[in-house]
Amino acid sequence: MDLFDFADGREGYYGDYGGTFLPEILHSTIEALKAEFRAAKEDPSFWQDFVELMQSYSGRPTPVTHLSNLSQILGGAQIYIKREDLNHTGSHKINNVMGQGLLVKRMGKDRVIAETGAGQHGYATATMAARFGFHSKIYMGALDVARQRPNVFWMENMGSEVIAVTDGQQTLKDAINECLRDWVTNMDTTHYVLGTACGPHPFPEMVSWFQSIIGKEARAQMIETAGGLPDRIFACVGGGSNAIGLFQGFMDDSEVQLVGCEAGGFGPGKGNHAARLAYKDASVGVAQGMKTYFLQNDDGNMLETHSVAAGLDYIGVNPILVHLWEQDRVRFEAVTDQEVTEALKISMRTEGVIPALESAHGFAQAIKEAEKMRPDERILINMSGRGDKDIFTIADALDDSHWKQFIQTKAEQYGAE
Amino acid sequence: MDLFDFADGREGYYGDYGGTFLPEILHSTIEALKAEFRAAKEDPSFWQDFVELMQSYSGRPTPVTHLSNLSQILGGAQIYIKREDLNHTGSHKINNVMGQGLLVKRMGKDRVIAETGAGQHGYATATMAARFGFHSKIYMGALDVARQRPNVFWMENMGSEVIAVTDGQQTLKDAINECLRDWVTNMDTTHYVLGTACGPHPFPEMVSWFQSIIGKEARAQMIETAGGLPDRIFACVGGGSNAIGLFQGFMDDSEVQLVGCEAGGFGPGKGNHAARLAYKDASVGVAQGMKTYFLQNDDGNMLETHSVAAGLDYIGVNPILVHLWEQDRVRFEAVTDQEVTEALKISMRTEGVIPALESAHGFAQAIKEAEKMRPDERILINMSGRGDKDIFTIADALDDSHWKQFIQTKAEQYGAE
Amino acid sequence: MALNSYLADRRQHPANQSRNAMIMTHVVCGYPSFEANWQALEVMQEFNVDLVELQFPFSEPSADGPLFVKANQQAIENGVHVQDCFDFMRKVTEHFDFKVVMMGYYNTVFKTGHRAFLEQLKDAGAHGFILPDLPVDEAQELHSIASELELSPIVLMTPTNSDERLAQLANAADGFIYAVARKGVTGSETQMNQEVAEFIQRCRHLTDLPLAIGFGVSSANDIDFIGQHADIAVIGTAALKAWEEQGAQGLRLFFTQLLDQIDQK
Amino acid sequence: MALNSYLADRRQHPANQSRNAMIMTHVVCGYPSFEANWQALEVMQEFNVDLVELQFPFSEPSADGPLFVKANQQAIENGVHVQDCFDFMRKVTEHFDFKVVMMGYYNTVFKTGHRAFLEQLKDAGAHGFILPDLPVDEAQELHSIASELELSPIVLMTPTNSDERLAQLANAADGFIYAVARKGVTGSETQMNQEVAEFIQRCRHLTDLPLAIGFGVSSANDIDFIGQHADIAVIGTAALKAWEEQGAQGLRLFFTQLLDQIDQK
Ligand SMILES: Cc1ncc(COP(=O)(O)O)c(C=O)c1O
Ligand SMILES: Cc1ncc(COP(=O)(O)O)c(C=O)c1O
Repeated sequence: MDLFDFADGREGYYGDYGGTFLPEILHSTIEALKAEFRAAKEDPSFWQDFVELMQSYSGRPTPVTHLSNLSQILGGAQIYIKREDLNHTGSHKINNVMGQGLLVKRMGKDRVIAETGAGQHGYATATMAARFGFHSKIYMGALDVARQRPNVFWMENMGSEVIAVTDGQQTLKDAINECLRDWVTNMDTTHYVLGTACGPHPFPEMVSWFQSIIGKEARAQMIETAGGLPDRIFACVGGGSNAIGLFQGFMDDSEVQLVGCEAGGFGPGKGNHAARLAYKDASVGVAQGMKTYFLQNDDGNMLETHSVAAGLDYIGVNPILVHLWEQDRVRFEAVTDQEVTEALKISMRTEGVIPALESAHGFAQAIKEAEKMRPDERILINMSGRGDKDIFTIADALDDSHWKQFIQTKAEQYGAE
Repeated sequence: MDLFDFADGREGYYGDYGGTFLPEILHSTIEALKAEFRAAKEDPSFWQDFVELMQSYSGRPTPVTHLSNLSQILGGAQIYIKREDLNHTGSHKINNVMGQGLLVKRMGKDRVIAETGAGQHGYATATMAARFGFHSKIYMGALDVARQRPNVFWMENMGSEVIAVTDGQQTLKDAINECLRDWVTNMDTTHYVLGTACGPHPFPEMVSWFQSIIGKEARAQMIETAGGLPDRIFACVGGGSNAIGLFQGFMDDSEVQLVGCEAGGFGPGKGNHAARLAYKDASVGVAQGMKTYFLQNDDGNMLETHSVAAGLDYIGVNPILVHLWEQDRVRFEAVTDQEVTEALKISMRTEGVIPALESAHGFAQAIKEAEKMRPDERILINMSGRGDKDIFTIADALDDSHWKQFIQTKAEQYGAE
Repeated sequence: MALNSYLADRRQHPANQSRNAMIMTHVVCGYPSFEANWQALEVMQEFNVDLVELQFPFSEPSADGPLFVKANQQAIENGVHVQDCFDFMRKVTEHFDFKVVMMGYYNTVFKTGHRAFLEQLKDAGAHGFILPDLPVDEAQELHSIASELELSPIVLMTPTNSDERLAQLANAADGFIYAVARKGVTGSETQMNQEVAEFIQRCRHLTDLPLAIGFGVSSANDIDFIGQHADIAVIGTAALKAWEEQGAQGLRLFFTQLLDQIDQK
Repeated sequence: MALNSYLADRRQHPANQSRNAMIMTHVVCGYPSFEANWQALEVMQEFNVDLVELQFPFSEPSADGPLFVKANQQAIENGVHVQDCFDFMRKVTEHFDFKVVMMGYYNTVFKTGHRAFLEQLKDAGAHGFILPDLPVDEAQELHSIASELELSPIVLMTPTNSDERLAQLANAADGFIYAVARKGVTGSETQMNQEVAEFIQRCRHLTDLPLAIGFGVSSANDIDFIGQHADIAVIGTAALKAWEEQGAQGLRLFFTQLLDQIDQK
């Protein structure tokens, strides 16, 4: 199945979802981007350059690791994880960003902007900009800046200007709006490096294409190291880039169940979570450049969302995934903050791996289902990132008193300076 | 040259250095370890198991990355880095630890202990113990516990007990002493996972062997991706495990200069640094199980040491490296804290890489020398780890006011709870 | 349609004898309050503005600059709903002389439903609508309902568009064309220079509809410049800024400085 | 050598008529001070101890338990140097009846130089030395100089050693054998039980030298047990603990409880 064969439908649409909803002033910019992207996609040497760059700079291919201890404890399916956490900068976000970097070079632009929520995409973009020699500005909700200072610190040190966005909810969606505002002003020199498979066409397709490297590798690795395809695949869904990246590798394997794991936060109920499809609190809308499911009220204004994982705390979702969901190709489930903390703990203790809070959503759902599966069945989870970055959040979630003491001592030390 | 062919000399000695200086009560334990290690080393399937484990769990082989921007800015040699930072847990320490884990399994023990300074080795050991299902206790100087809380946090969450050692200088060497004390009590069930190529024989040989995976990969990669062997290789030297790991790959390539980069701290002068060979403040002694150069006074009591990089802040040094230094095979240089900070900044800005403070010592020395070399010459630096872990130290070194503010806000929030 | 003929007539209105450009102003519904909106509209009426955009607040106003972003956000926090905007619009269109167009983001329309929204808009007395994030390529259905209901879909032309694209936009347009004088969001100043003139010229060649020039109009000179090249001057942020500083009095002062000199010519 | 014959004679000393084990005590040079050391030694003399280990403080006392670690560290912080230890040792050997052996870590010896160190040791009146981190395999040169100077290298035997290894250790030993009753560092308590007895038996089979039993001796029963199976009871941490609690008085009390019962038999 070629998701991006628009011959039978409208370009940029996946079923009823997708499209390009942008101010007219960006029309020519987006057209130029589409053309450049199309040319790159058709040029086999571009993909090869991309793969080589990812090998030499980011350590790809990332391995698939068998979690034999966890599988045994649960007594069900054999659990494997795809190790996107081992990428340079610690998450799958780098795949997309380096790909777009190559495209920016092709377009001859010298400045990039990006939105970031958890900070992983901003961190990756700042890294890419440093490596490619681009100017860069990262927009980040002021609340997220306050929550994710470590990432901000690294972005700044890699030479990016980080702008704390004080509009709206001061989180990811507001950073996206601010990026669009920058872009409509500076499109001549500037490429907007969107961080997930959302936004106006061609971004969902483009981000999906770069992230498909995950699924390509993973399919071959499962066959080689696990002896066969997985029965079920789990990936967390924020904007939906790591999920679609992995899922693409198995799109034609109809026997492989694809499961998107959303942020269930405190559980169902508007404002309590960021689950667009698994719960019933979202509806179709058009914002941030695309038509898809949004967590919005009856006026079409967006709701507050909540998740322990900043990277999943987003109002909208990848339109391709919505289409696949409607076609029953992808199942959607939500996982609560509480379940995520438990999944994190057991992963650390039994396997020595620390999934990012985002990725831990995939772990949590997989753990629930693995128990009920047979030991000769296989599960693959996308470990989209590492949890080091989440130390402040995880320490809070685990209510670690030593950590708090440490921070207080540090603060006193700074106060005395 | 086979460093470990003891046929012509005494087993465990490298020139005048090395040996096994341990309490008699550990004699049989060490003999058993030597025998097991010897058997493993002679069993080709053991190395193969090790390589496979490192591939599937830690993402090996790690790539070699060409720092083309930095090379161009300096206008001299082409700089390449070996990406040990991309390993699981973020440094080369995992190589040694997983290797010893396999050995522990072979020996049928179920408990491991380890010392740690910067926390990277403790973090790696906690990870290994979780993965192998061993009980684990990590000894860490109380000062280091206070300085390196993030690593402690992860160790504890992976199920290790972390003991803050309040003896002596409350740093790495004291943690080693405490490990020895644990070991003389629990040797029946317990293996001491030494973290660097120091300590009593067979540890220097054993750690070197596991770390030689770095040099093996790097040599092939340089030939393949850089078109030839490097002219000079730089590695930081704390205990000396990442350096010997990389150097071994090029031992027989006499045209390749090997450069060990020590912690110059505030500069020469006893107590100001942790440079055992590059400065003239150390002398030969016997402690912590081995004969080697130590930073000690005329009574043979150890001096205080200083480095911005906790992982280099150690009194002794790999006896194999001392031997190679005396034979003019390895050159030793020291790099000051100040130079390290500068090297770190330029690496982040021009290449988007964040070396650990330890690794940045290699970067700093390489940068100094690269400028004076020709553009057709090649340099290889061991990027032994990533700098994420050093955020508290780096933020302090860069005097980052936003970071300090963030910590103070966090502290207030905790205080209010 | 209704808007086209209104604009044709309105050019002859006494107030427009000395003004070479008609004036369109902007109000964000419910910001700072509907009462304040009403007072502002009364001032605008005093100065004989020709058109008013009533903006329906949206939570993601990505084409707006900081002042309007804040206004949108504040209005929503004040509890302003779409229905309130329609109710207010009806009162406005019943009371004032100027004509009203709805301005907002497409999701507000989409969520209400194309036909339902436009019917309510018609019912509330509006003459058209401006949806800056709805490209014409996505607008066929909406525009055809609009045409049925005699509502003008106001289309934006921008300096980055090719002539080919401008022609396509002209094709879809009705009422008037909103020509965006420069890149960027609302509220930053634009140099009314040769480049702008050339852009207006390009638009002029491709449509007979009146051209409204927006983004950054804040002085009598700007209006004069627009009058020389186009038809309607859009006054948005500058007026809101004046209101923010001194309320109705500030707004009155602003319009006096902006228009009196012209009107007294 | 000197130590061997001293121990043979000393067994006949009046104080040892009722004691079935000789007593070796331990002092860390310069902790808490040399004056305190002197007072402690006076108490030990009062109780007719047979041997005293004078420990030269080292910065890395890896075979010691917490109390001695602290003592080593504190002594170094007090500014105690190797030369001070020799000076003190000379005063002690000149003044007291018991014989003295040096205890410490190999680096202290190595750094001073094998011959230089042993010559100073001899000169200071010591009869031997205990270096717990110097395995016999590394000790040939040092031991041969010791032999030249008639100093006894005290060798440790441990329960983890094979008989083969014990034989090797016995070969290298002189003066007496320090048999470590259990795994672990100094200062933790040992159960004086059948297992220990068996271990001593194993040592006994392989050497004619007196056997000193160390690690954790703290009660009259322990001494009685040692007396039944070996020759010398080593009292280390328990005595220092007594000193820490109540100084000379505490130490006197400790020895009274430990020895009076035996002595009065
Ligand atoms: C580690 C990690 N995983 C997942 C996500 C969610 O994004 P997406 O759904 O686009 O993969 C993020 C976003 O920041 C992330 O940092
Ligand atoms: C990243 C890193 N590099 C280097 C070192 C120094 O150790 P070694 O000299 O054994 O490689 C450490 C020690 O903690 C480390 O964490």
